[in-house]
Amino acid sequence: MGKLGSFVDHVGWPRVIIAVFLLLLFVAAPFVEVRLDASIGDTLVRFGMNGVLVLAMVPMIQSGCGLNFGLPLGIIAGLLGAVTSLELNLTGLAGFAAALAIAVPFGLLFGWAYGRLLNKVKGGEMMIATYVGFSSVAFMCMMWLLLPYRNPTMVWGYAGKGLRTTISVQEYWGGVLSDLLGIRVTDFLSVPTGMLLFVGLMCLLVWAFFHTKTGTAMTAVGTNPDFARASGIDIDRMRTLSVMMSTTLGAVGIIVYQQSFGFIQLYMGPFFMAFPSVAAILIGGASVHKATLTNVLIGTFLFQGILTMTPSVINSMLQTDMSEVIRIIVSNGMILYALTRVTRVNSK
Amino acid sequence: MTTEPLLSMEGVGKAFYGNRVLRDVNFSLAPGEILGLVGENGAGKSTLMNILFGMPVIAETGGYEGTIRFQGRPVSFSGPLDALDAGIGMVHQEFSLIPGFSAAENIVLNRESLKSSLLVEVFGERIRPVDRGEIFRRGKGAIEKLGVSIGPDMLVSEMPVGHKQFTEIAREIEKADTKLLVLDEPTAVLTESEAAILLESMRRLASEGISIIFISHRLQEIIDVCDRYIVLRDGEVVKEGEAKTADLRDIARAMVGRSVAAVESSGDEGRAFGEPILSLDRLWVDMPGETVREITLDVRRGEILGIGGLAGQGKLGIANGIMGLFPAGGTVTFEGCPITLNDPRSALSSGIAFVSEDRRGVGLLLEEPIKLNIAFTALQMQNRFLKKRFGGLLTWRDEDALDELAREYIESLAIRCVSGDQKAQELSGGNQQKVCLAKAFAVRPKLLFVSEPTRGIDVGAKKLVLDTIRRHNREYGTTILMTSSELEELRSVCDRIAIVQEGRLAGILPPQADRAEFGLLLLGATRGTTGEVAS
Amino acid sequence: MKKTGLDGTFRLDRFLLTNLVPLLFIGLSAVAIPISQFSGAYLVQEMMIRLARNSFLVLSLLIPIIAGMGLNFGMVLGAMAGQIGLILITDWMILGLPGLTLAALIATPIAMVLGWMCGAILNRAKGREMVTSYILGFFINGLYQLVVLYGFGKVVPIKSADLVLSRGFGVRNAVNLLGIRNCLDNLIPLSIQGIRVPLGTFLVIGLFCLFIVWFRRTKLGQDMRAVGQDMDVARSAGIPVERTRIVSIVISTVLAAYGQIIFLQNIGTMNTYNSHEQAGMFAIAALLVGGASVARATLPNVFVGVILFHLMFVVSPMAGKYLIGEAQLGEYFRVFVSYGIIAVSLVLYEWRRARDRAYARRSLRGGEV
Amino acid sequence: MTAMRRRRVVQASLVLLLVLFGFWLYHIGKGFDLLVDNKTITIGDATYRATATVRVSIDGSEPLVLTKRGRDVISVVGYDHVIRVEELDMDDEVIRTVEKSFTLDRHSGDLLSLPALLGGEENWIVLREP
Repeated sequence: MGKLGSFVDHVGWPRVIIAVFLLLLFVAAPFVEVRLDASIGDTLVRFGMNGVLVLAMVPMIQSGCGLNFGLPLGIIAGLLGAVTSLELNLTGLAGFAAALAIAVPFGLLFGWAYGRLLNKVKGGEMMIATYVGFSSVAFMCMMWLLLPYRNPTMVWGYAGKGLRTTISVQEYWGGVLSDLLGIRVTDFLSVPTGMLLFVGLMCLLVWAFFHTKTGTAMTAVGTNPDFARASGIDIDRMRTLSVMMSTTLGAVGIIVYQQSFGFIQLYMGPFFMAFPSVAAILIGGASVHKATLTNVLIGTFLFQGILTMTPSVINSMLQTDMSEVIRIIVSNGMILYALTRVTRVNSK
Repeated sequence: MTTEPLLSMEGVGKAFYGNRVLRDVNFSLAPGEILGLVGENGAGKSTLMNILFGMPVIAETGGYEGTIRFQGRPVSFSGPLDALDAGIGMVHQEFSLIPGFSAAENIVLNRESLKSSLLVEVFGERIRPVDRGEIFRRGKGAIEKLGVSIGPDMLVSEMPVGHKQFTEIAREIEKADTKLLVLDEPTAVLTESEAAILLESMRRLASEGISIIFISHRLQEIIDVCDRYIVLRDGEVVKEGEAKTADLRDIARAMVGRSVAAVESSGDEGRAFGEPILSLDRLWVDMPGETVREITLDVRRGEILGIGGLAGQGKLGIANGIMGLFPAGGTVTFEGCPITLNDPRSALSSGIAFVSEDRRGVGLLLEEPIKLNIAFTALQMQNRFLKKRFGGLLTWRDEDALDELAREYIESLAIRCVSGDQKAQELSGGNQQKVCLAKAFAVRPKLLFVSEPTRGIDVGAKKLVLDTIRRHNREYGTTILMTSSELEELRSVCDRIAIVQEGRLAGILPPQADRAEFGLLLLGATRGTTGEVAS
Repeated sequence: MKKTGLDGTFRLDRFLLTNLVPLLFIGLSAVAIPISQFSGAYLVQEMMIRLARNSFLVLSLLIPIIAGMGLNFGMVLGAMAGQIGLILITDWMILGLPGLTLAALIATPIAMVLGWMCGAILNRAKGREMVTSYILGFFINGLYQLVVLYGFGKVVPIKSADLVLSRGFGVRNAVNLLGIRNCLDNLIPLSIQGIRVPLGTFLVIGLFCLFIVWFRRTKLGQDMRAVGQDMDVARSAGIPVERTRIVSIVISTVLAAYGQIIFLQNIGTMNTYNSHEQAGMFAIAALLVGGASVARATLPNVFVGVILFHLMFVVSPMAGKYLIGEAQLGEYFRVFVSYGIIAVSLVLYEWRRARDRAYARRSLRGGEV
Repeated sequence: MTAMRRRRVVQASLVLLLVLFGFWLYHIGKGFDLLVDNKTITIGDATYRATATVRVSIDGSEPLVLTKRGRDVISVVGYDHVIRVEELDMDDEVIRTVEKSFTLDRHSGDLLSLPALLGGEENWIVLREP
């Protein structure tokens, strides 16, 4: 009992409950005639789609900037890349690569400005990040109307200008990663190998970064800024760098997401996208000031697993679609838990 | 006037986890009497006050011995609010004032005069409106009682420091039945003229029958204002007497002296040192609580220079300022080159290392492994323990080199741990301190600042740490500036000891100097004659 | 934060800095109003309506600011409580002022419980109250949906077929509040030169302003100010800090519930699953536009803010249409402004706080430097 | 402690008062949508024929004219009401006027059968079949 208790204490109640809940869902699935292979397939796909977006949380958390509620900023950079790639009529992997190539500089630029801002407001990052994210999304809503994109598949037919709310990428680079080296296991389960490999590659890059000199310094800034300063590290520079990384990863993440999803969602689309990612990494065991790649992988799997399984299993059981409500309660409950826990550690 | 004492302590003692900090303290205080309480930091003054006020920390650690009588009855308060109710007030060193409130509002804080209201029956006492006129009147009365002129509606945030101090005291005496007032170093933040007004106020209050316990490091003030004094050292009353007949030198000696045998000498008297390696010229450092006002000092190559002084006098600010951790000014020259202040890289890259007094706050990455802690500064500042990859595109942490380094220091400093991969927070205080030292040694510094190296670690570890410092000095010729509150520790390790008082250099003494000399410097009793003492 | 410097002279730069946001809005409106081609009478009427509609919600934010807990993003909890009251009275068909009052009566205990919970949670997240209360709003929104979408009609009996979804439980997305529509606004009919004045609502708002003025002078208000400025000092003086903070949130939540009820009686229909979310954001944005900061807000801030914010809100779509030929652009612009203003205010607040801290530190250095 | 106790009593009675106030609000604010119906109806074993056009108003509201087989809705607030029915001839002249006060409750129906009322039926307020 004591061992179990300390294990639960170590992992945290919410995570244990969520993991057990997910397990139960998988166990229950066959009984309510939900195909297990389809569920696993869906979970894998969604894991791949969201993996990089969740990964985008890591640098900022590690450098002590808190949870990146400003992820929409990175997503906007990604959208710019995606839309521009479409405008250039690039297809296949080339189109995807072009989208990345265009998105990354935007991500770096936005991240730099955003990082500079966050350095001025140390201690209040999270709330400001949220609203910077929101207002940048609203600002881009105007820009999507005004920017001179002309590709007829993207703009409103009647006006000939102004981007549509959703743009299909199927004709261009939809599924280029997901279908790459795809393995078909059953009729309902195929592994999106390419996408998973890409997520793996991104994780590897982040892992490698945190083993370099700069990465070590960044971790130190997050763990103990006073220590870092005493060791001659420019804290503001490290923080800005981490924000640039997070923002750029967000940009890459949304493009991966879009190629699997098949659509680009503009306007208010990116609005609430930060919350699932924040929730996922917290479910994975990260705290407001410490996150590892394991947190990313476990968290994305658990969270996306629940999102996939609740609609199918719960709906079959209760004949009611409660998945949306469960999503809201689980994700926000998780964030709330993390926010109230961290201060207890700090205030000792 | 009755002859019955207002407060008496009989055989009061206290031990924290077997560590005795207070032993058999006896004294009594008559109504209207002012008692001066003198002692070094850690002599037991604050523990004594904590016992008097029934602070929770005392009860949590097993209570205390002896009896406290207040107005003839044995008392045991269950917290400061309880003590306040009985008529004992305390003015702390840190101000406890609401900045946006007026003086009057602060004076009556949480004891406001209230108007009656029918809503009380529904929403409780706190719904009653505050009677501003009455508050103003009460605040004014309390301020007048002190004999100072502060507008009762002046905002605290706009007050000079002295006014804040008076507002605090006014708050304590405004309480209807305050009979005993404890003032903890009230004059430390005051200018001389303000301090004089405060002493005058204290006499006024005493003449009205309020007893005062006055804690101060300024001995002259104690002699000026008190009726009697007691000196605490190592938890015991070592001296007490009438203030009028007291001698500064005697008190200083009593305060600093040790009952244990003579200091273990460093054994290297008459060591010869080279030219100055570090020169401070009118250095000031804005470190909260440890302000350095103006220090000019030369450190010679190869020596261990001790920096002593009472807490809050600024000794810790010197190292922190030079290392760029707090805003500083003045000139610092190291090996003939000026150090850029306010930039940690400047000092670090010149070959100066620092072991911070704030081990857990500044010294360590608690959640990271020991090996990373040790190597961190060397890695960041000197690009050591790195591997180049992809033709220099990536600078990779060399884990093998880190392991090797950790093994080396774990062995040489006898750090008790499982391996270099263990997290720093899992170590004991003494071993954490060794990791901090290892981190500093790893950069192979020419000059090393060590602040409070033995704070919070047990006796056995203390000796190990001090030996390590001394050995490093002898073996590598590293110049060391060691800052410590424990004078005996400095006397056992250092070649010279500089005493800092009120942010200024009070004097430099050899470790063998008479303890009264140290005492006088610590207490600032010889200000103005520093040149003579230092020579 | 006075308009005068310490030396007593008027400092223009300081005045501009502290009133940056309202001035910006006045400038914006001055440009946009002529472009939008709205008549003066129309705008006055609109502002009248919107003052009545929104002021109470904005006012509910004041008390937590006094207690130093920042902008109470958790006020959506109160809005939800108010909506539950409104759903119930609509189902019971309680009309007019009695219905409105009953809705408030039902909402009160719900809001008190939610507020208490919110306060207790915020006490565990000191220093990050805003982001916590913000997330808490989302979290409770999940619970609210659980109750309203699944509980109502199953656990709580709902008879009215107009309210319940066709599947037999859960409240419809839009609830018609015809029964209580404008019942407070039109309680005392008054029209000045063709402009209808919702006098009843203004009276309630006026009463509430008096309440705030009075409340600040009570012992509880005094304690809240103390807690808001320095929690540790307040605690050492024996003020029950945690309790005081909880009470401030409870009051705010209850008032937000009333505010939401007043808001919806003016609108006349309720968007069951969205009305409350917008309530929080618009109220906070309006308060900030009025020149309030995270740490300081006054009654004039509220009214100036409501007028300026909603002036921009009304004007911008039309201005967008005439300027660029896209009404949609104006729509997005006002969304951008709403969020942007909150972002800017938060940044200014944190930035000023950092600067003040540095300044306070410098002043410690004493006269030698 | 008596002050505390008195306070508890005051608080409890205030809560009680508020609850009662709630019930009272419910009572005075309860609205009904009443169907006024001028159709032939059978209640028990009596049948009441709709014979003429009627003008009907409740609590002095704007009168409503219902022809034979006509039906309309009148919204009322509260439980106690007075209905005034005027039977009209071909020339819209009032033949006779019936005024009757009635009390609704939660279980009473909302269908007011005017022929039944004019015919003197006791239970002229009918609970509709669901």
